[in-house]
Amino acid sequence: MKGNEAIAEAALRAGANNYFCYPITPQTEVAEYLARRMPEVGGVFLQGESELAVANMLFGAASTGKRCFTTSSSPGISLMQEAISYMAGAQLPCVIVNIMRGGPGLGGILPAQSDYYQAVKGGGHGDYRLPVLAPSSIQEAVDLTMLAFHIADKYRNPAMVVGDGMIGQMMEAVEFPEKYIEPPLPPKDWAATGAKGRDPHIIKSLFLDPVALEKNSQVLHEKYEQMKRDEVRFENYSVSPENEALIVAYGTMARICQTAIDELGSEGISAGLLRPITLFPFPEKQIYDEASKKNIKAVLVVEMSMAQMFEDVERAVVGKKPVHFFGRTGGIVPTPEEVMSAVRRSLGAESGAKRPRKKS
Amino acid sequence: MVMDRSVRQQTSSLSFVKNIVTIVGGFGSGKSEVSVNLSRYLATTCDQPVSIADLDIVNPYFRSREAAERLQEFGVRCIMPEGANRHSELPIILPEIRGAIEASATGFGKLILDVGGDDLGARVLSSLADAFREGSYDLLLVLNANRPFTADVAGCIRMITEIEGASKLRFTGIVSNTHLMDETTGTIVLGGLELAREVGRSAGLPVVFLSAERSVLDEIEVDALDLPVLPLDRILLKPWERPGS
Amino acid sequence: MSQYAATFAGFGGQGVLTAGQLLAYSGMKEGKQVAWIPSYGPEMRGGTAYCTVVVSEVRIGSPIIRNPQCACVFNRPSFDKFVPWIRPGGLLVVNSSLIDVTTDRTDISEILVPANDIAMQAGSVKALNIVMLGAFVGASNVVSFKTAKAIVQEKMGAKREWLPINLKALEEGFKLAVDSGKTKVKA
Amino acid sequence: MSETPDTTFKRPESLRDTVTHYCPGCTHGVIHRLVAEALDDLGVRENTVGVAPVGCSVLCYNYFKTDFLESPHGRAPALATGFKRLRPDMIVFTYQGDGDLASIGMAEIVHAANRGEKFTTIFVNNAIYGMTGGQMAPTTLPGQITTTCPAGRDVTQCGYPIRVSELLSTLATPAFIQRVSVHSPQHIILAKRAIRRAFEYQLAGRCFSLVEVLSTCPTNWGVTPSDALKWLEQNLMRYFPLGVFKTPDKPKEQR
Repeated sequence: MKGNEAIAEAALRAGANNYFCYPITPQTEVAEYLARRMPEVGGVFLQGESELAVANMLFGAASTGKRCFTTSSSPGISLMQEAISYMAGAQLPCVIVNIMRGGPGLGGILPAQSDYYQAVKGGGHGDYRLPVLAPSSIQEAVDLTMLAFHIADKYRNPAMVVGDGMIGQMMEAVEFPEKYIEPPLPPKDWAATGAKGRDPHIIKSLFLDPVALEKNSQVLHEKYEQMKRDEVRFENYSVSPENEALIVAYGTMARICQTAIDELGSEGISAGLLRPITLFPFPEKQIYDEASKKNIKAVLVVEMSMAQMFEDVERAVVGKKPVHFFGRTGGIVPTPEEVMSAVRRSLGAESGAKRPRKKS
Repeated sequence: MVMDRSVRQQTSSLSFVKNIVTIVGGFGSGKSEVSVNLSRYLATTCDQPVSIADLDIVNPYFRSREAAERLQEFGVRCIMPEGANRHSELPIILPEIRGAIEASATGFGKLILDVGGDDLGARVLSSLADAFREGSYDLLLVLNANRPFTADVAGCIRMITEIEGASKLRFTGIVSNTHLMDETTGTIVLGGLELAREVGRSAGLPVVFLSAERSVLDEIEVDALDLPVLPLDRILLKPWERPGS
Repeated sequence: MSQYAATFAGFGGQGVLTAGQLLAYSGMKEGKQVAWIPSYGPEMRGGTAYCTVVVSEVRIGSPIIRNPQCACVFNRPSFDKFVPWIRPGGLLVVNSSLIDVTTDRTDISEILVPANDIAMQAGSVKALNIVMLGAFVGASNVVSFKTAKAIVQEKMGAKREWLPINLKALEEGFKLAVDSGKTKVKA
Repeated sequence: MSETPDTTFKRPESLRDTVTHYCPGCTHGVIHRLVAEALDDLGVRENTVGVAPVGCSVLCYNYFKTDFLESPHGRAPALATGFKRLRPDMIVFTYQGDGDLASIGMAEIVHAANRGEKFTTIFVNNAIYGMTGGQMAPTTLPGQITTTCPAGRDVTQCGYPIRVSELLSTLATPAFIQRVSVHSPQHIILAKRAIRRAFEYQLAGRCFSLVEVLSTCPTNWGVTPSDALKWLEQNLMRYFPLGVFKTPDKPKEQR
């Protein structure tokens, strides 16, 4: 299945039988797929007038207590930040998929990871975070999209899935679970369902009393702290005590690094990969532990953006080992060869090469 | 709160003020600081109950609602929204304000109205104009010569005309409150008074008192001014200016 | 061979993405790991369209392949763009109906397929992509003809009247490649 | 006075017993009441969700005894769309002012109306931004003074006020659109009828419905409450004529 279609189908099977959207490359196939699929399952499909409206339709839809989601790409996600902030403030669950393209501005439509900051640091105004899941294959796009619904409901917070254009456009084999089974969730007794036999439910993010507002922020903060304890997900590839270099990369970029690691192995350079699956919460401790291993000489962060995740890795490593960066942007996907020479450079094995940026 | 003797003597002549004192002026003239200090002064010197109401609907950010708790300590009743709405940016004009105006107009109790800046802020008065009674109120223009639109006589006259137009009320006097925040000196205060007197002559309005920060007043021979003086203490402190913060 | 990558390239509308998808489905049917990744963007409209298909017996790392083992080129611009990228020892499948040149590379094998002409004989010029797919299968053996045939039946069976044409196209392309013995055949 | 006679005028079931924050002479309170009475009349309070705007009525969820969502500025129709599409069995209404609906939220209301979303919009038009302290609104009258047009609205710079009911009634999608006023008891009765009718259409699944209510803002207009009612009649109503602009029974003729 094509990544975009797989994400659409995954959301449907996770129980989101409604979809509000606005077209933007490179994720429009989700809309096209669901425009056909939603009527088959008796769901709601609606193309809104803008991403601004779509995200707010999601706000209304989430208020019913039903699972809902939307997909977009970078410039569209920027327009959605208003509603995302409001939903975080009002503690509404929903899933937003960002098939990232190159920026800033209109940028380009090719694969990029340059919305890292926006995704993991909240994105809109106010003190909030989103759990952010980053698949590196189509199968994982399916699994993580489904998981995102669970996490969103569990914490009553919008959740985000970030893929790059490759995830959206690529086709790989996927398996859908026969039946989607997930751990039990608390009832949605906060939803707006009509004030029958109970006091009215008011779904809002306005807290005029500063004490109440701070309390709300503390409630949110505690949720994010709990996510940091319970929701960190990552994958190791080729990690061994012999590793001299640790690569940190996520999404499809991590797969390119895998190929690079395989080829470096045949040159006698031992490198391992730690791939964060959750970008927030970030696998800080795991990165620290890997980087602290005796043989590791350097950590290399590889991104399709300009040293965004690099800062989080640097923070995780707390100066234990030098942290280097290699990245390409604007839709230029680094090749395994480029990653290989970046690894060699970080290990000082490539003479005459310019050392990448290193923070003192 | 102890006032030094000379100032107390001077300010005692402020007892001329009418039951309702409406304080207006340009943005940044120091209206709110004058309003809260005047209400504190009246509460500590006169026998009547003193109330203050905030009518600043233009800029609800730094205004006398902030000072409510301190004023209540001095025995000043603050008419303001209760609960969470106190922190709202809504232009809430409480029904009690109209009631308080009518009560003070006909009888008992001093009422200070702190109105928003310029004619824009003063417009709110016209929605209450029918509650005011001729002769029952003072409408005082707080004049700071260091503000862009009130730096000369022509500018001040224009502001007087605009505010009177917007509020549907007539001025009864001028308060000379020229300051430059922490940079204020005695010379600046006296320069401002000069302008206030000129404006008063042109507009046919008396300068009813001079107000300035207490520390600055020490630089001036207040006795020689032949004018009541209201010393100001900074009651509307910004969060970082509050003691113990 | 544990991993094989083939690029299909041509004009938009020649069915290159579909040909690649059919290959991906065939690989999947044979239980292999597959990845299909298209070019997209301005090129989607009228210009060169291409996709790369990876068929692998091991977990696929980078799905972006700079140097594929094979390029199936459907038009001249694709020929110019992709022939230099083919890995030494690789395979070039040329739609000789539209491309009047041959490669001067000696480190790859080239097979010339008059795909438009064969497709027309099979019943419709639109089936040229299936001819190219058949030729690729015949020359590369990445998937079996049987699997490819089953996939064409499965995925293209919706339009009943087209199925015989597509099956014929697949077979003719396949036969041509097998007959040519995977060696350079000048038309 | 020991016996209380049966009251004919009592608080609607759909309103809470609480003190409002609205300024004296503001007609939000009247309009709230009319909406609440319509919900009571139709017996739908327990199956209704309102969407609050940003503006003076941002806190209107404090007064209605129904479920409520609080929307970002102008987006109430988008929230209502999302909600109603998922819960077509519920009654959904947005309550929006002129700045909210006709300026920052113009796109949302036009498209919701054009899609024929089956919710009701109560559009309160008082020709000024109340909450932020009296700035120019898209419906501010030519020459009307506000804090951001201190010399009066200059139509050569800001254009003419937008007549929302007329604008929306150019859309082909069937909709119920009526403009009413609440400056006199007679008009309040007519306004109530219009609001009730809008909800009836929604209940019948007929169409998007919008009632524009001309309203007052004595505080920001700078007039006394009684003068505000006169000003509404003499100025607002001249530019914004009352009337039924569209009903689902008589769709506007297609050109």
